[in-house]
Amino acid sequence: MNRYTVINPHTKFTVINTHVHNVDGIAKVTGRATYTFDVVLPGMLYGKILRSPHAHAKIKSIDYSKAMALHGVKAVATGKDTLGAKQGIWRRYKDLCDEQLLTVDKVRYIGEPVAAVAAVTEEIAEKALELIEVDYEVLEGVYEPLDAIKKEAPEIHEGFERNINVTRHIEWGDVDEGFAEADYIREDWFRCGGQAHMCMETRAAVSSYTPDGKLTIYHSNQSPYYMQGLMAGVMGMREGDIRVISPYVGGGFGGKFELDGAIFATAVLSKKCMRPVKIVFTREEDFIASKRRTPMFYYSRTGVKKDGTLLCREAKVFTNGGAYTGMGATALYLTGFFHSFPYVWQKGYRYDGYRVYTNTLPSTSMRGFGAPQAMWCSEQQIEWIAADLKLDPIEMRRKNSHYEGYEVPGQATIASCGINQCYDEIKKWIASKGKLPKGHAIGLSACGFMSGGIFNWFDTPYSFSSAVVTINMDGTVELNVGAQDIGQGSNTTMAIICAETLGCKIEDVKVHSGDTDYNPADLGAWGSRQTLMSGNAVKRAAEDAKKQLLEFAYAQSGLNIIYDLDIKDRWVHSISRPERGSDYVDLVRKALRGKSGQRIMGRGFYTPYRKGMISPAYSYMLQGVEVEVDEETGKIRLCDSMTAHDCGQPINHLGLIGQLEGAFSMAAGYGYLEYMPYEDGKLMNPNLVDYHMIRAPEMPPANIAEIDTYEPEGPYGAKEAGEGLTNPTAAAIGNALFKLYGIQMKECPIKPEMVVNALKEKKAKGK
Amino acid sequence: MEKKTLTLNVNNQDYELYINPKTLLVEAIRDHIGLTGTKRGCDTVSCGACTVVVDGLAVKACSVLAMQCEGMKILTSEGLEVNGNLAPIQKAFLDEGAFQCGFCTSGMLMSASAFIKETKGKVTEMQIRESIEGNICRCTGYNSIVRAIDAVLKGKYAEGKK
Amino acid sequence: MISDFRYLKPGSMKEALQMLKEHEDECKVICGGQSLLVIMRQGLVSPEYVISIKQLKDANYLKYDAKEGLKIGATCTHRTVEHSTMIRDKYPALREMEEKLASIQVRNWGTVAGNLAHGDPAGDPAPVLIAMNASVKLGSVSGERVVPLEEFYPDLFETVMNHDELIVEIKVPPRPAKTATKYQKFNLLDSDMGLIGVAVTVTVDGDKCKDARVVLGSAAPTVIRARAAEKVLIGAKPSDSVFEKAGEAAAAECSPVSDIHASEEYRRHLVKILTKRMAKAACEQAKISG
Amino acid sequence: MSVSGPIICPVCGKKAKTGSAIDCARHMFGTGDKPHRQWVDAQGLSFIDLMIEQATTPGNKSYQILADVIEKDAEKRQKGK
Repeated sequence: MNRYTVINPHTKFTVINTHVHNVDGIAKVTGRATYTFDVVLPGMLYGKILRSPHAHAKIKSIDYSKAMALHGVKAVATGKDTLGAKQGIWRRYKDLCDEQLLTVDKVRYIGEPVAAVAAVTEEIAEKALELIEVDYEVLEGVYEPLDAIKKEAPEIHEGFERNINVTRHIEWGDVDEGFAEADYIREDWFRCGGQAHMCMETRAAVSSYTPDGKLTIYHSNQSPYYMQGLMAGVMGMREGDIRVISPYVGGGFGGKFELDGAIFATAVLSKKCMRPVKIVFTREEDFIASKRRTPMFYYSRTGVKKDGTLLCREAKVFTNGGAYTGMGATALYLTGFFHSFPYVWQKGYRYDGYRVYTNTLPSTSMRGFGAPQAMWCSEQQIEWIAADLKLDPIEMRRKNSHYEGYEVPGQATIASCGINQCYDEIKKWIASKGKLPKGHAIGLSACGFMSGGIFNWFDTPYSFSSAVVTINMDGTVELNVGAQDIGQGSNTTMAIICAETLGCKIEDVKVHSGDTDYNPADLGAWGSRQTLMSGNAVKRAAEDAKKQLLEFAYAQSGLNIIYDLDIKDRWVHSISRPERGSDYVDLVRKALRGKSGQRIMGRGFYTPYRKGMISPAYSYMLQGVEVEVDEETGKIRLCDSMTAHDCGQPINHLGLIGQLEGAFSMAAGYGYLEYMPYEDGKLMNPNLVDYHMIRAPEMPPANIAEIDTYEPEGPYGAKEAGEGLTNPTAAAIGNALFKLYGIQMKECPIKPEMVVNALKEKKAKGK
Repeated sequence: MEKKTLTLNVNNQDYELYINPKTLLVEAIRDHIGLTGTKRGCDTVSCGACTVVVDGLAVKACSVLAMQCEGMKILTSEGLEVNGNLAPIQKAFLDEGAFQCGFCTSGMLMSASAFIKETKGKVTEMQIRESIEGNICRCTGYNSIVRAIDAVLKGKYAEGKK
Repeated sequence: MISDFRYLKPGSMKEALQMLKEHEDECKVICGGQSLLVIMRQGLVSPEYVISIKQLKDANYLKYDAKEGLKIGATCTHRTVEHSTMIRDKYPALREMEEKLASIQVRNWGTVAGNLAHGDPAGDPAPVLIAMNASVKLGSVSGERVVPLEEFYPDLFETVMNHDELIVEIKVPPRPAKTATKYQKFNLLDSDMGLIGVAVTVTVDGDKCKDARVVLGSAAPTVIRARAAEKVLIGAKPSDSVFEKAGEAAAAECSPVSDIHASEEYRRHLVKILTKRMAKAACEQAKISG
Repeated sequence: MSVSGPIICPVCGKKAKTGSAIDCARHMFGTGDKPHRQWVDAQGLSFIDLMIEQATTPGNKSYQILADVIEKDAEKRQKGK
């Protein structure tokens, strides 16, 4: 079913990388886990949102008197009832804070919130929506970036000429000189589609505003701290007066760390009627009015030597930003940066990215954060170049790949890199498969990814990650973290790091997360940052607590100063004489007494310094996907896959495997199944009948060879895993088709019809 | 609107309900009885998050009228464990890490346990995959779930063992 | 949001038909409701009365005898058909179709009759049953009538049923000697409805194709027979070129639509390929069948 | 004649990389904020059009056009001193 092998594993650990159950497991397999979706508060009302039927329109007037008059309706809110604050997660840059979650005078996409109702039942709220009269002045809409930049295109946001929202420029070396020296230059245009996050739990929030001016919010999100900060802005409140509780979260994938209509509307409504209000998006609302992976148009031009040495690349990208910025500005930068990955460009690299507003669903971050699009284009082009030059695609990649100690000029330093071994592992796997059946081929794709972002567009005054470790008299541990578990297993990972560091058992550790009142600020779960950043904070907090414990151990041990003590698996012992020692719980009691009853408390913080512009560390991977194609119908089937993956030191064994398999399924969907077609700004498949996602029968084995490297910046040498693997798969599928028939797929996802047409085209050319 | 009284047997417990006849089984279980383990992920009978077992058959509780289940035995994820002891499939889910966000897990468990119950003799991996075909999981990529079901079918959690 | 309705629970089919007569236009019959509840939720239908026949055990049967063939009762679920050994032996194509119909949960609760009554041209049972020359017995207080399934669908999501009628039974004649049916749908996901579905029944006589029925799903507003393709096959000596021609004929005579999933042109292409493949598969099966 | 010494950005005074005019042009596109756009437009060019040209056609034409303008402007200002 699946093979998981670890290359050069480290064995010095007692908890790390052992078979530890997910700490939330019991709750999740017994139906006990309660999500925002399940929250019910006394006196709670149910909210519904009225959404724009127009892609682009001015709101002349809204009359909700009839709705208010409906029995059971307690409050109605429109943009006029709000501060009308334009918000965005790029708090540092006012230009990019462009979204009012309840629009005041203009709608820019179909599904944008126009008004919200709170009533005693969901059904009444829904009836009330029909009674709200909105007078629109419909404006001309524009839906594709290449149309939106035309002179005659309608202006979506005032003052944004040609609807250009953000531009990004990345450059190092001398690209032009590179092209002058190149033996071979290849240029291609690509197109990458959008993709829905499709969290199983749709956007949901329960807000309770109380007369003391405090606001408590249950919300399904990836970063309670961000929500607290952003809500303070749009509600005109102090962060400290807002408590955000994120209970179990039903998935995020990059779509839940911005404010959404649910959290804002419930807060506004609750403040109006002083009662808790709950809004849960329907699946259709989640499709048309959340956000999505950014669709992109890619131009990539690459210059090489005939021996396959990569000299230079120039990329120009237009992204369909949709109606608002969201995290799109970051995706725009990262796609440009990762389009250079994982290769060394001898002469230089240049990227110009343009994010264009359109009257469609806002685009934002989604697992991979711009990199899947970048790799879809880059890794296919690399494959084609290797074929054009008759070179072995693996060896050509290998000779150009990043290496330990390489510095991406002005961008990043690579402190650990296991990609070289990845090539070996995939070669072994290909060899082990022998001759493939007719209609089968293996496609390859390499890439790398970041371990958390260094950029602080959110402008937080706090350190990026914080943790508090408190030891009770019986040796149990309260671990308070701002890190958010959205299913990826961060609670478990943090518990493991804490137990390993402190020397207690995993079951001694209770993880407290997802509540801004009780946990320290942390930027939360995005950009694969938590294992490295929150992990470092937890490690330091545990070390701090452990140091305080050991002070007492030393004091009572009377050991010669040259001997050192440690705690492992609840055993306090001399490192040179492990058999000599005492019980950890006993030590905790004594230490407590010694501190006149104060509990031992350790604090840890982490913010990356001197680590370049992007990220403190980078993971690397090479993936092979065996694809079967029905030549007559163009239907694609994934038969098998192998990923050689370098995530530094694995921490959470089960979690890691789950993340890699899960990323594969999502990435494969992006490659050949998941598309979001728009007609005049209307999403044509906002439901799970017409939006296709991989299901169990379509999922191939996702074999993994984990290359253990040591990342000096990561806790115990750990770095990113699980998000980066969303990057290679689409290109690998494309490359399999290329290998099979020599057809070059330039648009993803690859529909069977596109395969059939490409084959027809090829035959036509052949004649 | 005329309400109806209905006796619903969930996890071997009779519940007297007084409901609007349009109430869906999932609504009866979650909103009226208060067992929130069963989730809802769509309105199109697609995602399977609401899967429960009715008279031994896995069904999607979002596309069944509660009224139609009078006199039937309904099993939800809360009913899998027997006084504190997890069912084999629950243990297997823990061992294989066959869940991440956990939102699809209750439905997934019900499809799996119905399949395990009705399965006699050997099954192929594809049969296991088809047994959870009606359940979407966005997190795991399914393979860990398939491994968990396989482990139970292979008797890894049978009485006496483990 | 489903709008309010009165829930009626007849104790027998007879009582059900009386209720149906009484409320004719403002009522809907529900059994599995796997399609009905979805369209009710979308507000496409909002009946005042809903008559549930789920509990009618006497209508939940699956019978076969050599003379009359197969009888599927009104409340018989997909899963019952799928699991029946009799079906496996006598009508293997039915079982193969059922195994690929949506998901286990849907097959556990949904019924074959309900699927036919829904009238979705993308439904799986209709093409196969039409290829098997099946008919439906429609019941009402004023009696019963039998309609060949291929005449059951006048238009998209429409049937020839009167408002006081419902499908009480599906009748499939015994499989003639040297006859086989094959069905395949093309979809992106295993559990999906087909972008195109093709069912072909072939009767062989020596090395000739004696009779053939080619039925296309979601290739037109309703499930249709591809008569031109049938002409190509009937009387011909089965060969790849014959199958190819049959495919081309079917592709020419169907009228599929373009949508977000596939263009009209691609759907025609699929009709061609699937017809070719199913005709071939059916011929081979027929040759070796009793 | 040409400019002596590195060229600094006429808008924000930043010295881009090598201090060549072309690097300054890239810096302007890269920054792309209002002041930089306005300066380019004030030179009788259209920042947006150059940018679109740059992004939709291979090569480096727009950078070069802007670089020449920057060069001339720098010369003017040096003469001015």
